[in-house]
Amino acid sequence: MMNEIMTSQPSWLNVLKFTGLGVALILVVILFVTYAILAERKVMAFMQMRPGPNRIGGKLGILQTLADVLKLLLKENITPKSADKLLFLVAPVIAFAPAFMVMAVIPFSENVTFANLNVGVLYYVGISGLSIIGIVAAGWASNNKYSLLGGMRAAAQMISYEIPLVLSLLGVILLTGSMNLNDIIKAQDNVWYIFTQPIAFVIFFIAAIAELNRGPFDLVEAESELVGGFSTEYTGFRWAIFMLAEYFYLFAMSSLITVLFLGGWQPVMFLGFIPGSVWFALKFLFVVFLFLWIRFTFPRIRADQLMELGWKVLLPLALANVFITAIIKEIFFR
Amino acid sequence: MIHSAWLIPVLPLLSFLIVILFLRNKPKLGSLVANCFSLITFILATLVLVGRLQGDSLLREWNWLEVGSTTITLGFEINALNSLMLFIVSFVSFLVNVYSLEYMEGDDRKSIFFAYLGLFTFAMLALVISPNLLQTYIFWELVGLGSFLLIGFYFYKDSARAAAKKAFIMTRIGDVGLLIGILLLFTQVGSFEYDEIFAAVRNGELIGSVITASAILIFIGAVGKSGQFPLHTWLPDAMEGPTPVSALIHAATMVAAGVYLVAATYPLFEVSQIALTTVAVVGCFTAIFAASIGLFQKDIKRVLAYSTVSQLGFMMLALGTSGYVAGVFHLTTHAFFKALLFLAAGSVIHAVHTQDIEEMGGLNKRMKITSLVFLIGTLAISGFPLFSGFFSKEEILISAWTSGNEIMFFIALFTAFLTSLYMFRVYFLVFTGETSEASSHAKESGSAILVPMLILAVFAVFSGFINTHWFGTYLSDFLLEDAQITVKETHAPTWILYAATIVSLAGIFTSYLLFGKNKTKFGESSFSKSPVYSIVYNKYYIDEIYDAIVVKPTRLFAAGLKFIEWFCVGGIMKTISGCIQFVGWIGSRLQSGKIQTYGTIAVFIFALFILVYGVTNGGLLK
Amino acid sequence: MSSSGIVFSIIAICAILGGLMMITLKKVMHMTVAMILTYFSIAALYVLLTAEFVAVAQVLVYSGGITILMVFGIMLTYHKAENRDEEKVSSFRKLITFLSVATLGIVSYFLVAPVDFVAEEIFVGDHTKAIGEILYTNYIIPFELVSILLLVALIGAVLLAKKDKEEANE
Amino acid sequence: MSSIPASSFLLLAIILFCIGLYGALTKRNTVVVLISIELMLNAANINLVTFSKYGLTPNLTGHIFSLFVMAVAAAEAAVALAILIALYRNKPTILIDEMDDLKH
Repeated sequence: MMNEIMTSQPSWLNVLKFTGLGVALILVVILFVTYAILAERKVMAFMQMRPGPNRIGGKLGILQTLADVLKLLLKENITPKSADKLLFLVAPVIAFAPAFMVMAVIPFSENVTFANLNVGVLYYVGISGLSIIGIVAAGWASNNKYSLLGGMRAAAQMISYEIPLVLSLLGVILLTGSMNLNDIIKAQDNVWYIFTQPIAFVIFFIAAIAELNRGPFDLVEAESELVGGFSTEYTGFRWAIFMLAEYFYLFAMSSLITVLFLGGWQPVMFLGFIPGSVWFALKFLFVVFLFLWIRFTFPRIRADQLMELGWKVLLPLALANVFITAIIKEIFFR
Repeated sequence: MIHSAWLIPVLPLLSFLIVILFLRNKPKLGSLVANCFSLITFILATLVLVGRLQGDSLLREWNWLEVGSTTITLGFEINALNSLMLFIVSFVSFLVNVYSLEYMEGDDRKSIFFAYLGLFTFAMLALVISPNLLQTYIFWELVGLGSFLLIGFYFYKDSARAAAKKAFIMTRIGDVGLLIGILLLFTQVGSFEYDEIFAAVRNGELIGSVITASAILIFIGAVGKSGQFPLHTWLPDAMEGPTPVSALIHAATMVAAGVYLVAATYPLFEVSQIALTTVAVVGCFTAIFAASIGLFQKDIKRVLAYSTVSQLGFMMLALGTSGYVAGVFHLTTHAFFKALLFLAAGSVIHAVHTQDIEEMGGLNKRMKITSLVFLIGTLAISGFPLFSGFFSKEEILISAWTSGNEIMFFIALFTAFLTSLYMFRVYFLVFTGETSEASSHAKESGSAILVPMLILAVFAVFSGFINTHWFGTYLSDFLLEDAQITVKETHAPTWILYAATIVSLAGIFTSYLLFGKNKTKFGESSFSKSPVYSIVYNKYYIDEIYDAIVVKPTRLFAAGLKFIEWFCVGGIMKTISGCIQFVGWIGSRLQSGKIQTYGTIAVFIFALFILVYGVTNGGLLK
Repeated sequence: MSSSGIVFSIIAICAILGGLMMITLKKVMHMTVAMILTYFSIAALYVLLTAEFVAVAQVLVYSGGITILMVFGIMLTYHKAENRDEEKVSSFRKLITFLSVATLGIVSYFLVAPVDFVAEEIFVGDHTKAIGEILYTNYIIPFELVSILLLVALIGAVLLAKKDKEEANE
Repeated sequence: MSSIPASSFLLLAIILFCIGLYGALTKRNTVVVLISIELMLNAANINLVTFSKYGLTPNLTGHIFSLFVMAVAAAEAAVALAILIALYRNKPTILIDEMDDLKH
């Protein structure tokens, strides 16, 4: 689709067409976010043997999130007096924009890929790294020590875990011989990479949790330590945008894991008659459930443990995985 | 013994080094050590004199420097004049050392004083035995240094400092003449050796004018050191030093050095009649001139100082009128009685704590021995018959007469009258009459002061008999043994002897009338208001004249030069350095250590370059 | 003008805007954030030049890595009085610098303006693969050297920024 | 895509380079100076990449070079900041014109 924009003549029709496509995608993702939040609360409730939200929209609380969003929209936007006003305003945008940008490279089905980039994987990693700046800027602009600490922790954590994340990806890329996500999916015709690259999957999954700042790695907004982390001073819709970015990333990361390790839209064995997008959705939902499951199962870890895990366990493991994969490829897939 | 004569100057040097290095803060030990060395020196000098009396002269030399074909030597020489001088110097020096034991008692820097005495003695002794002019000059300057240190011993007194500087500078003027003379001789003869120079003179290798010039130049050096007329002003001022120093300087060493130098280079003078006449005229004028000043001075030491100048004039007169023996003879006798007088005066000052003779009086009751020895000294210097001064002065008068210059003879005769007049003035004012207030608490000095004076008194009385027409001319024979001069046999008329005696007695008598009987005190008499008195009392305003014609113009000239240097040379320099400083200032401003400044400059200049390139031949607008 | 021309214009304006904001803004943090815009625009420019790998590397290194590093630097050396880029720099020097830089720019413009090379499709297919192949064949030694350089820089930076033992004990 | 002339890219590079140069010479905060220097490097990179597409012999070398430049820039930034922090500990200033202790 990207190439189409570049090569076509500029016209209002094209502008409308591509804008419409973008809006459609964002609507889908927002729908997901809405129900992901509900799902999170429901799953948490089930795991904790309680009903969860059940008042609005029937027993299932279907309209709960909508009500929450409405509440956030109506709330006053407070800007702290000593805050750096410009940055305070811009920070949520900086944090949010990359979260949507990364969606562009994800192939949701055989046909639906917004940008079929040769360096798709790297694009995802690079762009997602940008939102750290938004978080740090938010922490800085709030002029609040908890916010600042939260921002610094976020930056440190994300930089630390980006390295094992990318290194674990290398195994997959090595086996595929391409960084194009479509190529990677096609390479999983027979066997998913979760089977050929189990170590990479485990590392990637753990690093992904850390990148998403979800439990048990949610030190960035650890309420008991930092009140609310970088978003302490944010209220109303600005705060909502941070939440939105977080869930966007959950969406994107789940999609990426689906693509990288679970074969993306590839059907399971003989069930090829079911459309690829459905397969993608199923696998994707499973991954999301995994994230929720882990969040409610494990306790939060300490900051030093976090760093040690990242640098002393995941990084060497990922490196070893790259070596082993390279050797295996050299021997068996020559 | 005569072969180890070089030890004589070395011993005082050792004394100086030991005392100044190790015994600085031990006055007792230091002074004792210095005295021991002094005694040994004296004994050695006596032995050398005895050895010389029994044997021959000795000249020992070692090569020091070889410059091209010229060899400069170091060594020592013992001849009649040298050995006599060695004896006199070491003898007086020893007595002064002993005397100072008591005189300097209680001074914080007693050790240093003795060390300086050692240095001074060393320089003088070494000067005396030098066989060549260069060595002489070296020690000549060392003598100057020694005198500078001793005169300025009480350096905390402004006047002492000034006197020390004055002595140093005035003698330096003479020394320049001496140096030029030595160099002149060296260029002509090619050697510093006395013997070679004299040989050259004898053989007629030198033209007359060179001899005259070098002789007069050497004489200028002697004028400076011996305080002859134009350069005499430092000598009375040098009285600022401790009294024993005055005795040493004025009797035996420093001032004698000038006379000694002329005597040592006498063959040179002898050839040139002009030089001889110069010496005689200067000496004669100095004698009468200083005597007239001495007549009116109030300070006992100053009177003695002017008498020294006057007596030195006598010696020069003698030398200038071919009275070689007479000059050296008077130098010898003078050394004894003048040392005696100074020591006695020191004893008096020690007792009454003033130097003004008009405040003293009647001391002969309180200080019998001092009074006696002072009288002996006064008689000796006045030429009282049978005292040492009588014989030596008579010799001088004879030589003045025989040289055929009657004016000088009569001036000398009158000076002899003046000498006895003012010397007895001192004696009468200080020792006779009623006891003045200042003298009332005076006490006789201790034995360390008295013994040297008594010894000197003996010499003052009897030293004249070594050269008399009655008993024998021992000194004359001894000196002429190896003095390379021609002796003119002359017959002096006998009336000179009577004239001298009469003049001396007349002086004493006049003095008695004026001062012994009437106690005339110039400072209180109506005479003090007359211009004559004030002119003479103020030493003919010589110092003031010097100040006016030398010091002030020099200062003015220097101020002019300073002005030129400051505004012209300095201005140019300031301008140049200012320009450079300005450039440097800009440079240092650019070197601020700030990288951005450097970057800005670099970019700015690069932009200039690229702009010029682009606009000119880069074809920017093509 | 083609659509790519419009895209280029937008990107160029964004890049220059980011740079100008970097120069004119007062707070260091704002400048840093403004630079992200420029870095990102440049990455987009690389995409326009069909250099996707370089573009992604640009985002990864500059927007992600170096900017975060700078933000850390600002935070660690945070000093209230120095948060602002004070006006102590003399306006004379600013003027001189501006004139010099402008001269350089203008002259360079005249040098660059006549350049009219034609774009060629230099490589059909996967750029990334080709870059990798060239890196590991022609440029293997520089590549290894760069890896050593990065290692040295890493260790050096850690050593430099680390507190001395005595210092830490105090 | 070929409709964009090469000079446009080069001009953009010039403008960015000039902005970076101006910033490097007039900004007092060391961090900003570093950022400006990075901007200058970026401008150079634009040229490299441009000439690997346009030019007499276009090839991938430009890409490779720009990648090396990035690596070096990253190393430079890391070391520079480490130096800055070490300096800041000794002398609490990050103004570049106060870091002139080597002046004399």
